[in-house]
Amino acid sequence: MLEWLSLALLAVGAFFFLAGTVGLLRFPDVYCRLHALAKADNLGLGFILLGLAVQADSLAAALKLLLIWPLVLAASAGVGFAIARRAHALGIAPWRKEAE
Amino acid sequence: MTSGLLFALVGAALFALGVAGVVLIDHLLRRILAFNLMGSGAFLVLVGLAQRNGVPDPVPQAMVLTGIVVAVAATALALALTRKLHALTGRLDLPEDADD
Amino acid sequence: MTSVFALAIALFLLVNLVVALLAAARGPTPADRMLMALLFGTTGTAVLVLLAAAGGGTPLVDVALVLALLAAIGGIAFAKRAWQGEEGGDA
Amino acid sequence: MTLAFDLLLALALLWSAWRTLAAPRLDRAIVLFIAFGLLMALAWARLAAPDIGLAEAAIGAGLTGALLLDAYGVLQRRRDRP
Repeated sequence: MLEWLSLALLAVGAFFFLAGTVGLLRFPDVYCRLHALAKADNLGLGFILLGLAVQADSLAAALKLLLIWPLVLAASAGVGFAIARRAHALGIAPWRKEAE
Repeated sequence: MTSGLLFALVGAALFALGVAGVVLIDHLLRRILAFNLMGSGAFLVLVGLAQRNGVPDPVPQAMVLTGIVVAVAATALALALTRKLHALTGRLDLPEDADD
Repeated sequence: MTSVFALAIALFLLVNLVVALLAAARGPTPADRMLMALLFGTTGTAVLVLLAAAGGGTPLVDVALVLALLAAIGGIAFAKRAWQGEEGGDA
Repeated sequence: MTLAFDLLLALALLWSAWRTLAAPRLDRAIVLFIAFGLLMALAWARLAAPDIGLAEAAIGAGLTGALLLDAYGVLQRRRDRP
């Protein structure tokens, strides 16, 4: 039972990584691509770490796996903020759908 | 073919690529990149060939660990010299020796 | 069974990473290519954790931790020091 | 499946190294070099050398990339305002 839960979580994480990559390739401007990158960072890695932690040998190993996740959250938030602010300072306008 | 042998072959190819880059490219920053690729190839050969019957040999691993740290120190020194050269002369390649 | 599945997911993520690498080599603006490098950092972390579960041993989890933290430094250095415009020149 | 993983990793290493040297623009070459350092960390993990992988992840993916990007930014700023 626990094994099936783990497999399902791993598959969901892999799906989010695929979605993040496709979004990074297809989205029109820097701000949208940052959004896609944050999805891959936070949800994809989070689900994969959760899927491996539910079948870890000991509580300490599971906690160590789950420790990676808040660190990645903090790092990704910092990088996303820095890049978006720099793009704004450089005067890159956000993408808008063309008015009909 | 074991993975050690495969990565040793890749390391040999990387070393050849790096040597070609160091010799043929004039731009100094690109030459530093080629130098780093060359070093990575040598490290891969050392560690890849040191696996006998699936048991890794610790001595080349310790040497490669030292080598990585030395490589990053050399890269930092080379970058500082490149910046100084650019500040003093405004060029990013080494002058040719005419009288030699 | 789980270790085989973990290895399969790791292989899938590596294919994902190679596709992103091919795209990063011809991205239109500097920011795109840097975001690709950041995506490599996260995907590499996931691959390392999966390899640790697939028989690589727990030390690989430490490598994944360090990679997760230090891949962000490149992004910060890019935003603060290197990014000069939409399409910077070749120095 | 392990062999497929190794082969794909080896091909990605060689391709990124070649594109690093052949890229037409310098910032592209630096980003590809950062990706190359990351792939090297994965290769060390496959070679059962996690201690080298630790050093490579810290230095190859983090420190060297930041140094190169910093030098690139300085050179570009100096070229824009001579």
